[in-house]
Amino acid sequence: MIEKVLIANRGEIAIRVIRTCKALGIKTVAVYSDEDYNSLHVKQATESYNIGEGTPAKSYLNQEKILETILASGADAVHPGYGFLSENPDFARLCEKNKINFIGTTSNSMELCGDKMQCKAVMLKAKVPTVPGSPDIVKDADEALQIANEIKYPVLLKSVYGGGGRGIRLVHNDKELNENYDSAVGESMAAFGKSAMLVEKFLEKIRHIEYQLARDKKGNTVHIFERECSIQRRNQKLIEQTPSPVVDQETRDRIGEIVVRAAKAVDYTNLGTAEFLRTDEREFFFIEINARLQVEHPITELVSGLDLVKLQIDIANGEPIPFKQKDLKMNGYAIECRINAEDTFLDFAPSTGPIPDVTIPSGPGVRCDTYLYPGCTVSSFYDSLMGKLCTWGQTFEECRLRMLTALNDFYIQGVETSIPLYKTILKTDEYKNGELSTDFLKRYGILDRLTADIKEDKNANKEAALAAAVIHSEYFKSRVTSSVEDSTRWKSQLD
Amino acid sequence: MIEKVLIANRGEIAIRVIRTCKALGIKTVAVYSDEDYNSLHVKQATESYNIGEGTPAKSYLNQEKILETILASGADAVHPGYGFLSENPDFARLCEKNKINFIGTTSNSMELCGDKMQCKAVMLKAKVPTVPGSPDIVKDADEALQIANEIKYPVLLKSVYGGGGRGIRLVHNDKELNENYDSAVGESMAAFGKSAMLVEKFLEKIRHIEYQLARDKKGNTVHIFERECSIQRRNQKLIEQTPSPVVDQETRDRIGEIVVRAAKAVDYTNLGTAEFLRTDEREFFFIEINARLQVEHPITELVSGLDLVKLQIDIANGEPIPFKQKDLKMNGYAIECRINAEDTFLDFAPSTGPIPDVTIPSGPGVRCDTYLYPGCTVSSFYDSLMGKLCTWGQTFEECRLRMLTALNDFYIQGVETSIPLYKTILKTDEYKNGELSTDFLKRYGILDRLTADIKEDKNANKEAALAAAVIHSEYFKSRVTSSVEDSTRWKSQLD
Amino acid sequence: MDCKIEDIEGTFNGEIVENLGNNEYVIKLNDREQNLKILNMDARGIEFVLDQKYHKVKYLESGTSKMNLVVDGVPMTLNLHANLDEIVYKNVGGGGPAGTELALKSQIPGKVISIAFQEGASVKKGEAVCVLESMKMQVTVKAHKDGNIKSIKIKEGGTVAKNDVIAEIE
Amino acid sequence: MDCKIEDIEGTFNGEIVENLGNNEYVIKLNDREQNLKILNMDARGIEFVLDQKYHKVKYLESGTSKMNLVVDGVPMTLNLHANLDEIVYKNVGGGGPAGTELALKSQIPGKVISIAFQEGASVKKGEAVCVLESMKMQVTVKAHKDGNIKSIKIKEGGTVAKNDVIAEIE
Repeated sequence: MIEKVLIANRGEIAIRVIRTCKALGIKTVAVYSDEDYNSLHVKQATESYNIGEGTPAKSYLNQEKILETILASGADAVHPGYGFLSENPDFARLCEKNKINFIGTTSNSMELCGDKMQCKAVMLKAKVPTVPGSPDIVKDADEALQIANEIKYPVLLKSVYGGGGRGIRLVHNDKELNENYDSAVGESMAAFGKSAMLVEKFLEKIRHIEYQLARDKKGNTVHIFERECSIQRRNQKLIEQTPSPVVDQETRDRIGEIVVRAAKAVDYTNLGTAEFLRTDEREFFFIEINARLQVEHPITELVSGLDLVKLQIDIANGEPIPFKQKDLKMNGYAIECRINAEDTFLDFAPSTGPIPDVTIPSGPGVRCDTYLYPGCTVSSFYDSLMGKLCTWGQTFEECRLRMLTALNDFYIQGVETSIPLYKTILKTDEYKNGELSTDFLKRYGILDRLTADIKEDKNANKEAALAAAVIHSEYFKSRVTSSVEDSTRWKSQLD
Repeated sequence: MIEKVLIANRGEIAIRVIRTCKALGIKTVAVYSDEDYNSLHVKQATESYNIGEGTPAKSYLNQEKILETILASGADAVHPGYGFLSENPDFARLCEKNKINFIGTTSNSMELCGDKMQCKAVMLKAKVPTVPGSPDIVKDADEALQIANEIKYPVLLKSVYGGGGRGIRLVHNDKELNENYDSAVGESMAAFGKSAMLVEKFLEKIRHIEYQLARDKKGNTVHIFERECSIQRRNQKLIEQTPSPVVDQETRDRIGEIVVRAAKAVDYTNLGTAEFLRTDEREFFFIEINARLQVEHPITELVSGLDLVKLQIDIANGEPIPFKQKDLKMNGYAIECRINAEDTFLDFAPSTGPIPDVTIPSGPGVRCDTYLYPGCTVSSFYDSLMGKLCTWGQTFEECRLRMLTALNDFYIQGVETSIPLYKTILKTDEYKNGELSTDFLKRYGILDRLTADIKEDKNANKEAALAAAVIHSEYFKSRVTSSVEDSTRWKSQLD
Repeated sequence: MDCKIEDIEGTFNGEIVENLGNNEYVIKLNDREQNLKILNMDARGIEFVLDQKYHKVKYLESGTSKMNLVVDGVPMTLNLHANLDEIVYKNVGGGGPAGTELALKSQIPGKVISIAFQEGASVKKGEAVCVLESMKMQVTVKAHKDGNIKSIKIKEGGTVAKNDVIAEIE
Repeated sequence: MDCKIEDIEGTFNGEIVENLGNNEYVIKLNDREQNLKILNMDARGIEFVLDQKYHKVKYLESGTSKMNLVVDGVPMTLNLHANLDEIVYKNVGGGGPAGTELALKSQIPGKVISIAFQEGASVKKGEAVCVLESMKMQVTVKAHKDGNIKSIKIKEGGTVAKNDVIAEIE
């Protein structure tokens, strides 16, 4: 039985894991970089160890240092959170070797999930539908042409080693394919020193829908419903919700069975997420299994009533999942907004620095997981996720309205945030009607609407701004005339 | 349809009502006394009006002033919260006369609920079981004796006008009754100038169990399960939970039907609470209907998924209750701890003053309704309830453990609070096993256990305290020697 | 530094052994050396990690002989002595002023509702001296010892702050 | 006080008409008199009720000609002028420095990954001048106008703060 968990992570997810451990009476060990000594997870854990410099490679990604800390603290288990080492099979293997209970899947299944080509092959064998395309790399343009005609244009020509748009081409017919094949190969050779081409169906107007899955060490497998995560920027999720507006019970059960099959196919253990693309033609294509706890797990907790971190710990302890698929009932609706420190108008560029003041929303149906507190700092060493604001409602509309109210109540001083963007999105008819797609922001011109909303906010506040300015200037004047000392202090405070 | 609500209250309940109104797009009007100008409800409402001095009689109880503010602000409805004017039939009548939608029951049914004698008579007629005793005042000792023998000793002799223990006697047999009858009458005459005696069965080891009820203007009536509120001090509830450990589904349905009958008997409208005493012999006796939203309504929200303030507004708008009894399902367990500003060891004496710092707990399954923020003040003009900490869990144990964690996370600087007491209570086997009664604190020697727990806490923290003292003294010394100016500032900050 | 901690038996000794720089110290507590890292500190409080464990301590009042702290939410009183010649041991919970003290103090702030005695009257320990009102509740202040009321420091209808002297009993 | 508010057309005028005491004022905003009650105020911000509506305003920066405020969570900039002889009207969203300005500034803090030009090179508006890294993301800083790079103020591997000058383009 797990008695002491080292959390190999930081930020809101470290705090999230500590909370459940505390409630279960399990001791916790926090690790922190030099950049994080004043972070909330350091303060909430039973014990806290400094593990090195701010750069992730020298602390949160330093496997040897973390192993050393696990052994020094006497922790018998490690929770990797998400990001950092959470999906690194080498680290999972290191834990296995040292008889440390890694709260997640096995290193072998993690490796398989991480190798997209091999995983796709396994899924095809298990009759899990994947994005149509070549089952393996194609040897030349002719084979690519043949497959393209089988799966129908438009298709993507993709180098296995590609990334950042290089070695990838969108083609609509035989002529374009022939014209582009060699240049894609050449680009991949130039950029990565090697090339191996795939052909894949190009999907338009797609939704990102994923399933929470759980599998215990005895092989009992369940899915805990879907989450729709279509609202994204640069392939990063911004807003998630459950249930998905396009998943009815029949679909939920049908895709759910596929999810269970997929989990078995890779011999998955513990909690994971099966990600799908869903086309406008209602087809679901498996893309990958995320072999870890997901950022957006709280919305599944809100509609299922489960504590997913507790479930992770139970499974890691070798216990069977304490319920059957048929026992799970979806209750109400949940939305999550990822509160990022970023400037929407600077192409979502990160915004960092000290946070002198913050007001965290609360109230019926509101849950906020965050590392923010007045006086904390948003560090430029780590990702921009400051917190996750989740609301629950008996109806979708109640849930949406609670989110809007909570977003209005959320005040963060010191950095730009994605909060204004979310307010605009949640007020659109498209969002209300569930017309979601991964290109939602561009498709519906959301940034222009945000610009208009901000202007409207400013207009609404102009008298208050003016009044504040008048009072400020009067106060300043009175200080200057009343006392030299006072005015000096006042001025120094203003600097 | 209600478009603008004046909340004739303060503190956490005003904030609670504002939250639901905001989510529904209803404008809110806050009222505040001179003592409350810096309170959170003033800041969160659409508009805020000062209504007079700190003394409740000159502000929150000032019906004319509140009516005037309703009219000045253009509010079309008033929410009375709990306490203050919430159960004052004169105020409800004043609103009715002025065509203001009073969010609560009618003045007539409120009057009936408030008159215990009349209400008991109505309930007897409706076959609602009440505490055994004389149906009306008894004319002399002989009649009292006859009734006492019918309902069996021990019985209470009670003056209708009694209060504060005066005019009330516990008697165990005919002899004691005869000896005490005249002195009880005399005491009532002396204290209240009049006397009218009742006989009532004296109940030992009782639980306080109440039912949330709702009735719309068309007469549709439901109950929304029970709440057990047995843990009390001086007849004031401290900890509530739902479901009650002694209410199974059969009992829930059976008493629920009685509750529906009771609501109809007094022609109740909107939300209310039927309170019962439950004996060790599993009998339930109706005692009264609280004609308002109850302090502890959030735990019912947590297990029912309903927003009870929204339901109040819907009913006030003349809409039918949007569900049937059979649609209501209890989901999980909820506990509420009332966070009071009081000193447990000074006989629960109030503790007031500025709150320089506060940390409000959060996390999965945690809800905290409070008016606290760093820099606020707990005023001696109003009651000691600073906030309500509620947790939800899929099992009772999960709920209890989450509450313990949240209580540990709740930090309030500046006043004494009931938090340490609750930590002790929640850790007892008696609480875990659901062995509750209204004399829980005395019956299980809770204050002695609290004393022991505090000593243990101090022991656990002695090294940290010593370290803090050493650092403080060293820091102070270094300041003194390093710079006169610095040390002066340091000292002045310490003052 | 030597001290006693109220409600805890025994004497405690602590000193800084070494300043490691970067806000880290080696500190000796009752002969055991531990590492201490200060995260934050100002006149009102300190946050530090002592042997890998985080603590948040508020300094409420401090003098040369006494220090009131809140350690991780637990109020604690330290009695500081260069030479401990007196055992300070007090029970948890109210307690009130010691029997030899002259002044009867109010442990809560409130409004004075009634005063039961006049100056010069004799009073027994535990008798109600006055009634205060705070938060809609009435609280009785009882005499802390037998004696004669030398002076009454409050007036009906007036207000008292916490620790204000209500009367002197000798 | 006369002022312009960025992104809002029109000129605004405000003055205190009367101090009613008890932190209450009559204030005239564009010829309309309103009641204002200050709840809290310090150098960093103010909380007040203006015609029954609560507002929380933070003062971020203020000078004789410009004031940056956050009004109920909305960042706003006021341009103060005794005589408004210039229309200040700017679109929301980035915008960056005006075309006539010499200095190209960084709008985020970060580490300098690469610099695309050397001093003396000619550059076109919109061309990438350097790449910064912050929060695991790379951000390109683009030239704000056509011109020649007079000087480069950053070094590869170094860090820049928000509003630091990256290069001067003339």
